[in-house]
Amino acid sequence: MYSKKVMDYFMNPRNMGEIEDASGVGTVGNAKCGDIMRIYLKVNDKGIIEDVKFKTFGCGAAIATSSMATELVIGKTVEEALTITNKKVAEALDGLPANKVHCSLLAEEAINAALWDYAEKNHIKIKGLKKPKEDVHEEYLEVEE
Amino acid sequence: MYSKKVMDYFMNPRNMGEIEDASGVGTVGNAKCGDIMRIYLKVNDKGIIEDVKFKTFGCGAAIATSSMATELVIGKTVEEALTITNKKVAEALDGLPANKVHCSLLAEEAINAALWDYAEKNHIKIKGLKKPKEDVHEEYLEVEE
Amino acid sequence: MKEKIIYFDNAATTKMHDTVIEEMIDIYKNEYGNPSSVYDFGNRVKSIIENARISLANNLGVEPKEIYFTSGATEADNWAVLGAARKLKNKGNHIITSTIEHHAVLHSAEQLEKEGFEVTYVPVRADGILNFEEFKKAVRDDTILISVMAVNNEIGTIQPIREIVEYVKGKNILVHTDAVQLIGKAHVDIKELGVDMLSLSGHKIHGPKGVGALYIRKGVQIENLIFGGGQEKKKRPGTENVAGIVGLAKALDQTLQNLDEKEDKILELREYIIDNVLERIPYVRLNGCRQNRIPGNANFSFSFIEGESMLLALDMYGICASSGSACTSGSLDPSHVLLGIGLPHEIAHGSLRISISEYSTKEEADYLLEKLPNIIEKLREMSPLYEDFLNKKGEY
Amino acid sequence: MKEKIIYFDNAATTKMHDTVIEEMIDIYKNEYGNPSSVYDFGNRVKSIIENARISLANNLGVEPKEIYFTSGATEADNWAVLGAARKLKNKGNHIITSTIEHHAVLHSAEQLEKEGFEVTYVPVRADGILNFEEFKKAVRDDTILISVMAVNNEIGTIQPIREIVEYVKGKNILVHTDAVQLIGKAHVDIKELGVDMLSLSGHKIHGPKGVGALYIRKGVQIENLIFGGGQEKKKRPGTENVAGIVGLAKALDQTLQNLDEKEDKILELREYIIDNVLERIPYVRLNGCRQNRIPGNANFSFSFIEGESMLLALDMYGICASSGSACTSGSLDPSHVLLGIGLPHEIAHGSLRISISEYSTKEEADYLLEKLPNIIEKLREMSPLYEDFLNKKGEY
Ligand SMILES: Cc1ncc(COP(=O)(O)O)c(C=O)c1O
Ligand SMILES: Cc1ncc(COP(=O)(O)O)c(C=O)c1O
Repeated sequence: MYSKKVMDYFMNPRNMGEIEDASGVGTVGNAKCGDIMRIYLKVNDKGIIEDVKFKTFGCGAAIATSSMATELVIGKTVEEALTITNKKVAEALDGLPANKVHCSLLAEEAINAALWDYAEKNHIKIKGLKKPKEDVHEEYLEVEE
Repeated sequence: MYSKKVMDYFMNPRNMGEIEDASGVGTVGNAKCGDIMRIYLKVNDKGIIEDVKFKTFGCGAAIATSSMATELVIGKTVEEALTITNKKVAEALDGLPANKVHCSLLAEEAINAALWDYAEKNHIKIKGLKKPKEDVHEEYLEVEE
Repeated sequence: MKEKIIYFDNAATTKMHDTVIEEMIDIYKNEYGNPSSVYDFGNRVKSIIENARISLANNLGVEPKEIYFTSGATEADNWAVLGAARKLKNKGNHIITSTIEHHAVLHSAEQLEKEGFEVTYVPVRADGILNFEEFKKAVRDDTILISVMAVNNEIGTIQPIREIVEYVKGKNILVHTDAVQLIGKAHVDIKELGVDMLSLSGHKIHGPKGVGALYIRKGVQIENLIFGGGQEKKKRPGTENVAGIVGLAKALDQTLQNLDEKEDKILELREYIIDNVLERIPYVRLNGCRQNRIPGNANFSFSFIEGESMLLALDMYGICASSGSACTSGSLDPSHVLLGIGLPHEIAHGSLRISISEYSTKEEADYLLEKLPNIIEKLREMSPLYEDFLNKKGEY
Repeated sequence: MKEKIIYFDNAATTKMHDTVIEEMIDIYKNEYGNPSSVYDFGNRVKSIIENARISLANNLGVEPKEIYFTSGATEADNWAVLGAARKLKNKGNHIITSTIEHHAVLHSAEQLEKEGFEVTYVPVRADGILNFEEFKKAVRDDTILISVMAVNNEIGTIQPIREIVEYVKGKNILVHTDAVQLIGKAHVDIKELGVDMLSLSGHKIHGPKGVGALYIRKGVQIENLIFGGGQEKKKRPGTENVAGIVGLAKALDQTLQNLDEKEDKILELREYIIDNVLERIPYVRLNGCRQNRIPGNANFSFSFIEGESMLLALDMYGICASSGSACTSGSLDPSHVLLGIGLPHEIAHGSLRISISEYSTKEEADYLLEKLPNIIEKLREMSPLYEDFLNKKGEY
């Protein structure tokens, strides 16, 4: 069902944990859908994401995609981080089963939500950053097959 | 499907053939239903059935029951012959499959029809003898399972 | 029990290929996991099913996702006919089929009549091929579905499916074909055939009984016949008959190996039997067009005798054959197919179907040809119809 | 692939008995004749089917002619529910079922709603047993059919079928039960149970997938789901899955051998697992009544974690288990059964079903109990819900 890479990131998740004095924290998803992701960001003075951690309640794909998402944004500028789409996350994991694509979307939204929190806290505007949806999950339920 | 006895009477039918100067001949059934039986009787002066022959177009059970019916009436009086019911024919063959019981009914009717022909030709009345139905077969089609 | 079995009833069901049995045993012994589970031991069973689907699809020229596994062709026929009509009932009310379909289609059509649909049963010509003029007349504006079999199971005649598809092109009518008797006997490219739905069965192609498939062209929506879990993309729920599915796919694959060679041999044997029967036995006719029929089928009517007695007598020599369709053998009704080609009842009753497979041999054919004439003669001697005929009272 | 498979998913499907496979191989190799044919080689296959029917019937306390073979329990459930309702639609319009039925029944009921029937879904209590007071309230004058499962497949709870039958006695309402999870786990005498219809499946009792049966009490008339030839007294047409039927009958027979002993062992193992899990792992609950459940079932909810990730982690050690029902594993929806007993979504998502069979061992249980606590701990460390809980932000 899952690629080897997904299983690797599920069994040995990178960047799992919390950041005490995070610059931004975002939590997306809900228990009803069975996936909740939380992303902690540490952004330095130059606007570079120095550290990222995640916590996830969810299936194997949810855990693997959130872990992979953290790897993809670490060391990037805030603006660069916004270009990490769900597609890139899925590709980096050698693909996801059709019914698990929503997990990568959730990962994208979690990064976005953490960045939003960072922007709010610092009263800055980041180009291309959208306000997190209340429930990012529901809307994708329909598109799967 | 068939008892050994049915198979024996099918493969080695007793009394198959015609009687040239028959006292009575009866033909029942029709091609639509797939069974036609013809019985030839030779009745002597004392009203005893001296000889019986049959010809049958039909399934294995039709052939076996008509053959058995001839055996059961041979040597009997005309009145005795009328007591040979389909049940007795079936029993003498160690039973018939449910969907073949109609064959034994046909054999009973064939004997009856031959006796009727005999009675008509000799202008006698035989107690218990009924006029052959035009099509004895159809009515039994419903009762099977 | 007979010492040897001479099996000439391959249109009813077939001997399984050894390779098919072997693959199924492996599944039964080692791959019992649930295909819908999360763990590997079940997941790999899912892959086994999907590989079977790919193999089947490749062998039929379609996409794997267009193949749905069923419990046999009866279910596939029912699903196609009932499912399509029920789905389209707001679009139209009229269905077309033929008078010589298998009961799986005919009785489904009758059920639809009870549900308020109108059905036209198009007749066939005396040679057992659909009367295409009548078919064309039957097509109406409110026709939603056409179901005509690819090859008839009793007389082996090949029906003009491609012509049907061609004729209704652009008319927005679904075309289904029961291809149970075609698949495995010719290289079928379903896309080329052009139908929207096609049924097939495992046990007719040296595979297991109790498994079949329905091809549903991508984009065609029909109602479920069976409701439940998520299997077969929710369209045919129920835990999958994994071994059966594997057996079905393998059976088709193996049957198609060297198919042309095999069918040449089968045709030769068939022609040999037909030639000899027609030559050696009087008052016999071949039912169905001799040319436009599937190689393995020969169907005769012997005047003055009834079919079951013929089969029983053949069985005494270990020869397995059939009269009319398999399902009606031993029953009272003469074959609706033989009546459909215009035979009178007494002739329809005296039919014999010899159906040949790749496992049939010349020796078996010779054995049949040795026994059959005597059997026919003996039964005719017993027949009042023959007596009447000889006495010029009956007709031939 | 793992070196060893620890199979704890017996409620989903089971390892086949060797004897069952052997009997099926014999059929595949030697008994390929068509059961509906005239000749001996087919006739004896008919007898094989009838002997299987007799064996199954004897083991269930009913008459052979009350047993109809199907392609599985999904079809049997559909046939019972759809067939009975469609047959009785002139008598009444109301159907009763429960909220925790298998999808084969639930989705059939929903189909009936589309066809104009009214369905009451009776809830269960928190312990997973039918709320009998609600059930009684649901029964109406126009109720024609009740379908309640004998044992739930996810939480193993035993439903009060005999009480249902008792309650509606004389009311002219048909009672069907999906007994897939009961048959083979207890000595069931259907006559004593008193239902009008009962479904069962082969692959849940160490038999083959793709075969099941529906018991229909003598005299009860339901509509066909599938139309076609004359098989199964015309009620379930299609060439019979002979090997499957033989396998089903043999599987039940063998499973019932020494059943009490086997079930004692299974129960002991189950209790051992439950005791240890509840003792060794915090924030866990057992779903469903502990007493009134089938011996082989244990179903836990572990707070703060999600089921699939648990199953994947177990699979790394070769342990096969399930979360929710088999069909919904890996899907987004949490089990309707666990929601039905009142669990909140996040708890329902964290469920683990361990289902035990006669082939399960103490060593396997110990292996599970060795691995499970660490897996749960590791997943909780990853869980934002657990973090919130520790920080007193979330609830438990
Ligand atoms: C033309 C045709 N259609 C359908 C069927 C039914 O197939 P199955 O036995 O797989 O249900 C058969 C054979 O019985 C057949 O010959
Ligand atoms: C309670 C219950 N009913 C019905 C079914 C469906 O059975 P089958 O897989 O034979 O269609 C199952 C198993 O999947 C079940 O557990």
